[in-house]
Amino acid sequence: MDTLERFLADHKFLEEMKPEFIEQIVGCASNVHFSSGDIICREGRDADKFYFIRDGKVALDIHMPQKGSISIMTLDSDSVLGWSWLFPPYRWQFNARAKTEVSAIAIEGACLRAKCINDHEFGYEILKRFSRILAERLQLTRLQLMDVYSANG
Amino acid sequence: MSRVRKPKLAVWKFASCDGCQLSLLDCEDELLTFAEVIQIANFPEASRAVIHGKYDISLVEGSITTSHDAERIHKIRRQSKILITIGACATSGGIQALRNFTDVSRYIAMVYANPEYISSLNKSTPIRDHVYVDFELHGCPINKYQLIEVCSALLHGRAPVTPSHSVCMECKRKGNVCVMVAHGTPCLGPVTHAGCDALCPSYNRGCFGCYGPKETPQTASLAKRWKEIGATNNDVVRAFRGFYAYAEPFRKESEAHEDE
Amino acid sequence: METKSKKQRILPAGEFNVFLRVLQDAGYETIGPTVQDRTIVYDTIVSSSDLPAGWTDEQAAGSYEIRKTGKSLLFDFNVGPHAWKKYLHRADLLLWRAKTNGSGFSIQEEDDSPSKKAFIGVRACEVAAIQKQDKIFLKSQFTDSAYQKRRANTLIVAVNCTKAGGNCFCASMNTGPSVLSGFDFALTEILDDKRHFFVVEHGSKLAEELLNKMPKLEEASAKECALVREKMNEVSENMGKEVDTKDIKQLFYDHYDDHIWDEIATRCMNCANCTMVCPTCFCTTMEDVTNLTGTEAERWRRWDSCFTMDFSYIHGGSVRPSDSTRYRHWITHKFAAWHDQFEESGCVGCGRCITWCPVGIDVTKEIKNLRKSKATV
Amino acid sequence: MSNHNGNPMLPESFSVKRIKNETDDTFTVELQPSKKVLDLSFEAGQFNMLYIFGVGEIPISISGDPCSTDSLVHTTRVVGTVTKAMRKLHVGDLIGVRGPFGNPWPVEEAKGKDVVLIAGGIGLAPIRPVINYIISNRNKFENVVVLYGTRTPKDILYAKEIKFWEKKHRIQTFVTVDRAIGEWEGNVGVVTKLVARTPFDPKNAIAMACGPEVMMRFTVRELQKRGIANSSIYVSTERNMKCGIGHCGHCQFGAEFVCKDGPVFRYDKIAHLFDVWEV
Repeated sequence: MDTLERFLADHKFLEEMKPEFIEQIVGCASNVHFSSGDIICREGRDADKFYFIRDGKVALDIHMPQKGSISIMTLDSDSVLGWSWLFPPYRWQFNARAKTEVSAIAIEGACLRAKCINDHEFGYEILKRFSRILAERLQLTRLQLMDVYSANG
Repeated sequence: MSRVRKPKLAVWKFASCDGCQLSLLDCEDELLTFAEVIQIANFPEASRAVIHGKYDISLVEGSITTSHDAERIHKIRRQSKILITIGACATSGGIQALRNFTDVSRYIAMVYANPEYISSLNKSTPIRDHVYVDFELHGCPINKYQLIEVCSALLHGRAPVTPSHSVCMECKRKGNVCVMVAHGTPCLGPVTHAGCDALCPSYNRGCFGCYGPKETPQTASLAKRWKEIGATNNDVVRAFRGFYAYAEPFRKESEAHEDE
Repeated sequence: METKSKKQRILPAGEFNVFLRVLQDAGYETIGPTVQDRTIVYDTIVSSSDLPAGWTDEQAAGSYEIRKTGKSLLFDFNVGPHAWKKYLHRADLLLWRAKTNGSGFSIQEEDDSPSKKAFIGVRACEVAAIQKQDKIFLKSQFTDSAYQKRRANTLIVAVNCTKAGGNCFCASMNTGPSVLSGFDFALTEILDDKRHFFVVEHGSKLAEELLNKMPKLEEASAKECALVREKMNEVSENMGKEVDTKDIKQLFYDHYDDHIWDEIATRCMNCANCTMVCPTCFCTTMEDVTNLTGTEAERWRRWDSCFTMDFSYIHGGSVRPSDSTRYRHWITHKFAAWHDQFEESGCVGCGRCITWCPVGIDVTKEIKNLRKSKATV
Repeated sequence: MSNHNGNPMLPESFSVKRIKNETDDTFTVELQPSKKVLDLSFEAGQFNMLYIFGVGEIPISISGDPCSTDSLVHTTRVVGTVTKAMRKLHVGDLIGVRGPFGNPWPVEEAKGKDVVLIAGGIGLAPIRPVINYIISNRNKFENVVVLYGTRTPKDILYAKEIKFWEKKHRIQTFVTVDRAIGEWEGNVGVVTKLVARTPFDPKNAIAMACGPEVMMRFTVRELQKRGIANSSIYVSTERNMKCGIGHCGHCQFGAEFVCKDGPVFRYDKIAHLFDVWEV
């Protein structure tokens, strides 16, 4: 428990979060490890967890009929993987695959949701931080959509 | 250059007066050189000899006015690597597109003794409405130097110099005095595509808009000014309803004044 | 006009031909105002009878007319549709030709030896415009050799405006009505009950030498010099237009996002007339052409305009596709950016852009509107 | 180049020494003066006007090594008629060159500092001379990082060379692609994403960015978030350059002539223009 708490407190996502909140998260957390090539989650499956990546690289990809697997984003150390646990129907939207050795902390979705409902101040803090990540990802996706390097400008 | 197979060129005619084809024949000094670098494979106005097969360049004159022609243009497109439309008819429907503003059967009844033998479409439309066009050369008729420029540019893989800015720019580079400002002569120059070397203003006439709308034409502002210097609604309608009557910006402007 | 130590002399109007002859004998083609197509335009003149004696012009936004005055004044009008740039910064210029000999090619610079030209009747605003183009083509990092050759062969005979035109605002732009520098000769035409003469000032060594070839001209009296000053003050007071130039650069920089540009775009036809007639507009494009056989190529330089779509084309499209931003670019360049580029305004207040705009868009009015509009940053 | 002593509008004759495809639509052409002995020195970030006989002339940045100038190196993409014709050239063919023109990257000023080089797409070509310069003077610079974003793994320029930057010259290089299909093991996502985790000291760093205007706008924002001063950020801009010498007016960007005041600008000098619509 002690090391989990320290890992969490060190993670960028939880920067400057009140210790009592971190303690709440620790209650839903467990250490996980993936080898390069491991599937962390699959599109369409239950999104019962999300991950704080401590170390390593994870690729998000989606399967397209003619083209095979298309990687749309990679996540590195200090990022957060997954927000499908936050919204019904709690299903993964993409595949996530470890590109390297990955160590992460897995958080049980149902567990954290329950805590958010019980303690709205905590819930707000979690949502606020996730919203920021969502906004950043949306922004990055928009840029990707612009296809700025294409020959047509 | 001489060792390479000469590109095959075909000239095709649809509803038109042949004036644009004549512009090509009019290239007297250049015609021999033209024949040196290009194999003229099909050019009814010049020769009856026809070489069949795939054409590297097709020049298409005239608009589509019959269902037969609407079919024929597809055949031509299939036989052509590059298809260039030349002139007001091919690029906008031409003067015969005046029928588009009214009921064509009225015209037919007026002109022909036995209108039942005439099979014609309701509208005269540009080639672009029917098939993919690689390049459009404007003008009524086209300017022969521009035609040579387009062919020369194609042959040598460069972009043709046929700017789409106003006639005013050619007019002022030539040193002409603005006929609209200095003489109060209504002129379409400010909204018309360059290419004629400002022919009419060079002879103190207002521009007739023979090269169609320029890029981003501001026709409403010009029409307003015309009226301030004495033009009537009818004048404005007639001016915009000329050789490029059916080109979108001109069509809209003429219609706006028809209603007034 | 400020009185300098240089002597001012009197040239009787009847002897204007003698003056022209001296210039012609010195090898100059004399070019000046002539009446053509109901306008006063610059062309070759042989004698003073080619000048628009007894003609004046009336200018308003989008309109220009000339009429007879019944007086014998030779320069009783303001600027016409042509700027002197047509002689110095040519509308169409062949830069070079190239020939191919199979695999390689050789480039031959166009042999360009312009003749000596004397510009007769250059107004204060026009002298200022020439000086502005000098700054671009001769005094920036690179020199334009075609311009340089023409400019070096040019003699400027300036004429002070003794009447202010309907679209004139040189007084606002600090470029006139008096010609203060950049001339070889500066003349002021005076016609009173008894006499018709020019007060002549010389502004260069060359001019002094040429004057010495004239029959001796009498010195202008203090009274005559005062008369000139009086005339010029009167012209200054009667400017047809006015521009408040206070903090004008910032005015434009603060209004990039103003709705005013959209409104102007409903009137502006982006026809480019204003840029063609402007005596300071200097933009050009390059055209590469070949003959049909592809053995010869040429590069032409032609006047271009920021009102065209091609002007700002980078792959993918025009940087300024909206009519509003193209107008904004032009006027902002002229009145604001020019200060950053050349430490002065790009406008000389000649009013040509107002007169020769087919729909009469008036920069001075638009600047007033801009001042009234709230800055939207 | 000696070109400047004569008429800057007159192209010098060069011949193609080597031509090499980089990716599906990019290539590098190496040129040598065909007759005279010319001084080929240039500064990183400058460009030349390249003329193909009978086709036309376009500006292309110099992508060679400023410390070894026995030839002119240009990498470009096939986007128009001139580049199309250029790609068809053979060794020995002639090409007209005017230049070099323009304001260079601040390589001298970057000495003793961390250097962050951010390139998007073909924008790596004008950045490469900086990298070459740094390689030749590696100990004069602190931590050097290259962030490079491109469309797909197939579009990576100088792919072989990039590996050496890191291995041999201590230039950390992060490549990211917008879209990855297949075997790509690297980053996926826009290049701006990499800025947040790039190792540099914002107080003692210089950033240089080159790529599409949108990419640079967002890059600058990310750099600002890291606390680097606007006066330490440099960007290379693109406009329609026709004459190269500030006379034709086409390349104006606000009051700047991109051909002579740019293409490289210190960001604080043009920051106000970056947010103006269609400037």
